[in-house]
Amino acid sequence: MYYVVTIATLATMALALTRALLGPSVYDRVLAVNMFGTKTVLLLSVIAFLYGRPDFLDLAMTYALINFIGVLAVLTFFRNRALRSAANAGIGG
Amino acid sequence: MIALFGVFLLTLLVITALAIVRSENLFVAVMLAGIFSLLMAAMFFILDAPDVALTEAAVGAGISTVLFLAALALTAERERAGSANRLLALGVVAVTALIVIFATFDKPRFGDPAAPVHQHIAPWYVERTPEAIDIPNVVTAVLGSFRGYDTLGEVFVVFTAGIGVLFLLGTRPRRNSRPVSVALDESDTGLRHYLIPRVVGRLLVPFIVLFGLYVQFHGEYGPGGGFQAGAIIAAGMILYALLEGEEQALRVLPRWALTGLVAGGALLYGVVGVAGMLLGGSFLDYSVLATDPIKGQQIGILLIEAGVGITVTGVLLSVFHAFAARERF
Amino acid sequence: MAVLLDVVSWLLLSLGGAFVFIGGVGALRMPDLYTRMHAASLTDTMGAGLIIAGIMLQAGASLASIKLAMILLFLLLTSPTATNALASAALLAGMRPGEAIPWRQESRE
Amino acid sequence: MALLGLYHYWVFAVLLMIGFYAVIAKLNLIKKLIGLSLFQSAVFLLYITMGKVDGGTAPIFQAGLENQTFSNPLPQVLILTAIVVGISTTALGLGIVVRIKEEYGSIEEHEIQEIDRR
Repeated sequence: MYYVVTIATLATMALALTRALLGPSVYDRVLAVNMFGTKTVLLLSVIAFLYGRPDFLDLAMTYALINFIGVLAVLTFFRNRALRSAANAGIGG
Repeated sequence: MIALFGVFLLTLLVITALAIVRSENLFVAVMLAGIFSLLMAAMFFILDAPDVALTEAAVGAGISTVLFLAALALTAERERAGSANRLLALGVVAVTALIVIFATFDKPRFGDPAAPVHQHIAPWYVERTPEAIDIPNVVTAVLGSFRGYDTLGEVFVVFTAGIGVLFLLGTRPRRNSRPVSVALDESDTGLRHYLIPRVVGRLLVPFIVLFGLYVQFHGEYGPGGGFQAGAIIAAGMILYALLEGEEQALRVLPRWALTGLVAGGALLYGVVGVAGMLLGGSFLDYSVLATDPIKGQQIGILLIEAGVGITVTGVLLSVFHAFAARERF
Repeated sequence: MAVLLDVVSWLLLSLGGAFVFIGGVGALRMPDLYTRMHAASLTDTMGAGLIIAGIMLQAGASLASIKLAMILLFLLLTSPTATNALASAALLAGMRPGEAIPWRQESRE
Repeated sequence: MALLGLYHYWVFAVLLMIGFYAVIAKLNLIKKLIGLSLFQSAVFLLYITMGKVDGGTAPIFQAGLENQTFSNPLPQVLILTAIVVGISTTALGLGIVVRIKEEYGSIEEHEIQEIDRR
């Protein structure tokens, strides 16, 4: 039964990757990356049990904790860009 | 069955890599590189290397995206059209690819226990670890003790790279090179106006640092160790800096403290090595650190792992602050 | 009792797998960014919750179960937050919800 | 099974070549760095693939695994450190690119060469 979950997760990863490749906007791609991250958490926890080594759950934990730093970095990036272009417009006008 | 999952992941890896090289938008390339890192970690895990997967997770999930985005903010987001001699490049790549693929036919079968890699010194490490060091994680034993000299070298490479970034970006840029400055008042730094990310993020920071310490000191019993822990703790502090603004993060952990961490960790590693010499052993021989040689080995590994963790945390945080400070000038 | 536990856990796992897949299809097929976000968040809440609950039933009362509970807790905290942050970033850049949906465009004309 | 083993090596070769292509054919310096890290990842994958043993498990002892074969720990040690070294050196590379942008106003190789020729 773990196999069914693994296959479902892998299929979803492929779908998320397709979304990341298609875009169209950069935000769709960020969404796909974030979704891919949570699917990796699920995949790693299921495979840890499939291997019979549940002490390797630390890996899934790492992703669960720090995966969203990437999204916050993206938010900061866009925010700073918006601020910069506003400052540019201010100088130009 | 698991091998088939591996094949599927490998195929996704190739598709992602092709997309990374093809996309002209560098921001998209960085996002896809994040997916590439996730796939890589899953692949390492399937290939029985949880320690490596944990390292890839700790580095790839946050820090590498943050650094690349910081560099993009300072340079350009799009690749300019136009390329070098594309046909020539494709030709060179095709010829090299043929040579490499031809070489793969001579490689031992995948997973073959009789392959030359598994004959030389690796079985000795697995056999000797219980009697000489007596910790469950063979990877940590090899990293810290059997090949401690190697790891010392790696730590100094990380140290040197950190110093290099500080030298490159530590100076003030010339005024005219960046006419536009992001002028912010104190209350508007970081993501302070984004209430939900701020509340949840602040809640998570102590958990991330605590988990980093767990990975650091649990490294002898499960996947983990100084390299992974350093990256995780640095990621936690970077999260804090993103949320509260970099000045606030520097107030918590000032620059001189970061420099101290960078140098202190490497120094701790070296001192443990010299201590072995002073106590009558050879350089990086931990057996003499305690009356019981096994105990001495364990103390030595604990200390040098701490040194590794301190240096990695310091270097990654210094690099992040160097890039972030550049953006504000 | 053990059989009952197994049945319940397999049921949770397959339901979770189904939710994850449905969310994945939604994230691919939905017409604009915000609806896709909605579909993607389904995989993180329902999908992840059911799958992790299913594994926890298999693991029983052990350290692994506690770790799984922590993983679920952190996922439930971070994933909606990440979606929120992303939606803020998209709104900041001027993307309006519903613009890409075909019938909306027709009715506007 | 033989084909399966070769597939792992071929994926290594293809990833290596994709990274190589990005390094030699792309003019954008950041793209070159991304290509270099792809190249690096391919090498990591090769090492870890070679360390895998059929029927083996991760080289971490655990109660109940007394007669188990273990995968090779040595490649894992080498790659573990190489990943962290890799991100530090990539950061150094990015630092150099940022400085180039400040001095030349561009991160495209042909434009930089043109400025140098003047």
